[in-house]
Amino acid sequence: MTPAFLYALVGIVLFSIGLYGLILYKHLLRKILAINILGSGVFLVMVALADRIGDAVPDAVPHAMVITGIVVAVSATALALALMLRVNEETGQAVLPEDREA
Amino acid sequence: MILDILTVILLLVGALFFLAGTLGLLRFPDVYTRLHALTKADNVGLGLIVIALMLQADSWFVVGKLLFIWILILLAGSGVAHLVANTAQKRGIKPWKK
Amino acid sequence: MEEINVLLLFDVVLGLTLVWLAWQTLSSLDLFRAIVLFIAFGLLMALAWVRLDAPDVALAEATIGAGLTGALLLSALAQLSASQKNETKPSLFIRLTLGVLLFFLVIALAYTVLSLPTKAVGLSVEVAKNIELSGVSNPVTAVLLNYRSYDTLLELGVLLLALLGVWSLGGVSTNKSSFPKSSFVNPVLDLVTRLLVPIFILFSGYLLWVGAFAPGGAFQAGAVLAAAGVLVFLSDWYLPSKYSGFALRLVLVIGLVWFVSMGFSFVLLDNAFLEYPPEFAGGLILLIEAAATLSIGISLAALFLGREPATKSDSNIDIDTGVNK
Amino acid sequence: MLIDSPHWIIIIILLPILGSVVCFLWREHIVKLALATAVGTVTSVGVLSWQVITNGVQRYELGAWSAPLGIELYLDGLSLLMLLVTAIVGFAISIYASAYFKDDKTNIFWPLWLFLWSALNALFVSSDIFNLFVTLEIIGLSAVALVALSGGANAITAAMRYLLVSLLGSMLYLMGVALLYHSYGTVDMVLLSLRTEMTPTMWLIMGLMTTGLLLKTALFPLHFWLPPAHSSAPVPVSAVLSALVVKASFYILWRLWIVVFPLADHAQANLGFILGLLGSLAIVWGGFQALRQTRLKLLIAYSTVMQIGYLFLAFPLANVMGWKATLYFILAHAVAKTAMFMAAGNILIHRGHDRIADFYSMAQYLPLTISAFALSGISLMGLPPSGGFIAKWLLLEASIVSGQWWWGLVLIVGGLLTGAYVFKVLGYAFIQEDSSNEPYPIGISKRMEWMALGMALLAIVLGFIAPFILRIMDIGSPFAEVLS
Repeated sequence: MTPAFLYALVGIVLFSIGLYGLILYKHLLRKILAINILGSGVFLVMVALADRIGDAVPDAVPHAMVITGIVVAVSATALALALMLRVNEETGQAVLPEDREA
Repeated sequence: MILDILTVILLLVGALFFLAGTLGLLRFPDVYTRLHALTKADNVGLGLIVIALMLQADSWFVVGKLLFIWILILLAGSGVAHLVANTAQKRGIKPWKK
Repeated sequence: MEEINVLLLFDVVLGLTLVWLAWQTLSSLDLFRAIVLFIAFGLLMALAWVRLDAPDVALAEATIGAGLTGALLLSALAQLSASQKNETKPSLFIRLTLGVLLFFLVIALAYTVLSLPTKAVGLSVEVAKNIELSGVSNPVTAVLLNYRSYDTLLELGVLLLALLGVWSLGGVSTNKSSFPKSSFVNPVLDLVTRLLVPIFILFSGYLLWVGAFAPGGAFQAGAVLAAAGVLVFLSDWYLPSKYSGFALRLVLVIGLVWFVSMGFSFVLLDNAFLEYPPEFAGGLILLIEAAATLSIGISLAALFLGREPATKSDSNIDIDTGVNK
Repeated sequence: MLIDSPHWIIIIILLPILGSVVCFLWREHIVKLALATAVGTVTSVGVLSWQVITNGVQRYELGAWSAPLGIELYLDGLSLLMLLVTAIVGFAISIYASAYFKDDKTNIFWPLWLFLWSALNALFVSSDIFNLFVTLEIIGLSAVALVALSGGANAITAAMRYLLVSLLGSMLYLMGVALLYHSYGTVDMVLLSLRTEMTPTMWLIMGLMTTGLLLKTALFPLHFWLPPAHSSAPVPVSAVLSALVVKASFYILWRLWIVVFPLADHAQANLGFILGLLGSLAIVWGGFQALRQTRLKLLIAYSTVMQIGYLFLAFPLANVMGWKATLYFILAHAVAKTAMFMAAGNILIHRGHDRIADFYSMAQYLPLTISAFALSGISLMGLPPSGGFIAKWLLLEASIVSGQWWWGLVLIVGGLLTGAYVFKVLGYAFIQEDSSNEPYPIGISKRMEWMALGMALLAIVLGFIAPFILRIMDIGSPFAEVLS
């Protein structure tokens, strides 16, 4: 197994861990962290597979796409955190209503 | 050849400092003593590793860059250590006594 | 051969650590601990990018993914009310079901990935073939600012939009200041800030310039600039209100507007939008990136600040904090 | 000369972006600047339509880099109709919003909305699946911020949920993009269509991208986030979300399905059947939920859940007429739903609430608004001579042609359910109550009433100009791939 495939597999596992966390954890901050981890998994798959032959020049297109993705992720995270603070302010808890404990 | 051996020795000693620092971070009883352990790793350990890498550098430019990195980390590390300790003190965390 | 094995061992350890950190980040009960672990995760991701021959991504990850996202997360946590209830775990049945489903997803994805041809199919040949025409020699910058610069243009929009969204949420907030404000600024922090901020700005300029032929570029440079901004905010320094209105907004959009106008300037000479004559491409890209860096840096710093700074025309300004009531 | 320029396709994207920036900068004149931008954008789309109708399909290589290295724009009849409906609905919403938003919210609404408009235009002409991801993110973030604009716990939590769902959907889609790129070495749709083949990998890619996009499109049972978000947003935003935003992710799914996914006949039939079934369930479930609602805006939001179902009925048929029916559904629903939300907005402002049971004498107070509601209801029900009727007629014909008449039954059930909830609202609105001359001091701008009525009339007019619209659909024969 080459490093490229190894990292792609790590990316897949991160993707799944993120998905698990996003669905199961209730606190919005954890959900936001989960989305970020899920995104990192996707980015890892994208870049790792570009490095499949170790000695050639790696393909720059996925690299550029992932940089775009990272900037999109930080923008979305900032908006999500601002929303989370407002949810906390309006409802007293940083969880969605369906996850709230009675 | 001599340079290579020197590099290896410096790297090993540097790594030892990091190991000790990490061990201290994990095992020491309170925040102040942990900070104490960490600074050893940051300052001395990193310093040794930077010197080791300088010996392998191709040009003086790279040597300068490495030195600069070390200084920056020293600056940031000591600043942050101070802030952590300062906050801990403000929150009333008492230093550990036997 | 042995060297490869040692490196592979390193890769395995790094991969496992990444997975472990991700799991710990999500499952740790203490949110502060979760965020710290997430930042560590981001820094190790940067290491993974280096191992995958993607130094540009590594820089972006370290500055934006770990650095700024971490700062945003910590600042948000500080504003959450202190008593957050612990996470109650859902029933074992639900966890198991989802676990099994995701296990199958992992298997399916792993099968997919492993069944891909070992030789990469991609555009590296095309990228290299046209690099002379692109005006830069760093292929990633060539993709970001020439071949696919349209994506980058829209991406500046994403950043601006996020800021608009954050401002719209923060503006109606209570008059709490984002940070504990005291008349006393820690002298060490003050000194460190004074020393580091000029270095950050210098380094940002370096990253911007070096991006043409080595890892670096507008986003990384912008993130470093933003880091300087974050430090400045932490040292209780506020933007004078005469600059926080129109002038600030102008700086925020200048990258986007400049990008569009540069892209359009050659349309009049019968070129396509965003098409640069090869002889000017290098210079144009640097010009575009310079404005973009400024906008990206200020936008990211403003995202950290979290609300629109008060302007002179606003009537209800808290004089002490300079923050909108 | 200027009118023949090949750059109009990029102007329809850049103009609203610049408009948004200008609105952000010069807040003192924001409404004038925004309306000027809206007029400019509609005019540009008009010029572009004229070009496409006379000269056919357009391509545009951004930066003069052709695919696979660069990003290409592609404009055929399908894209053009999406652009046109966005322009018409967008313009009406802009006019409506100029009267609706009064306070400091204007400063936030206009830059966000114009940016959203630009991203919608960009999405409908892009041929690059990674670029589509970026446009989807712009649409998602601006839509979330717009939902949160109304403030209050309901809107904020709805926006939060919407953001999480939207990000998850994007990430699933992006995983598909990554795998497609590394399998076939391009992200251009046209090139992909030549290279893709049916492998196990392809199945997984299809699964990931379809799930992600269905989540964003809110097809039953992934619709849970839609009713709270669409009902708690400010009225012009609700209209944008229901009329255009859910259609954007649907459009990508649809294009992928027609162009990129290499579906063999049996796979098409099986997968299509599942989507058709989910669509039918959406119609029945959404219809019943709409009928149960006591608040008008929630009723309309559930009606959107239902109407999204119609878009998926053509997937098991997979013939040209079915696809044309789908496109007609999109157009008719966009216009009618805009009218309906505008009507709801007028009622909300007039009464200060949207409890359906307290709508007595509404027909007296707001005759134009109630007419708008009734006319748009007719189109949603699919009664002749409305746009909705043409859509249903086409779909009925398509299902009979392909020997799957049972989808026709779903249309009838859907029509009856729609009729029930529309008449429920109208019934209350026509109750004459001796309300002791209870005054309703909050007047609404005539502009808002006329906009609602205008959109509702357009929904009806869509029933009369079917031949013209069907001719536009054929430009570049976007659905021809399915035939082979």
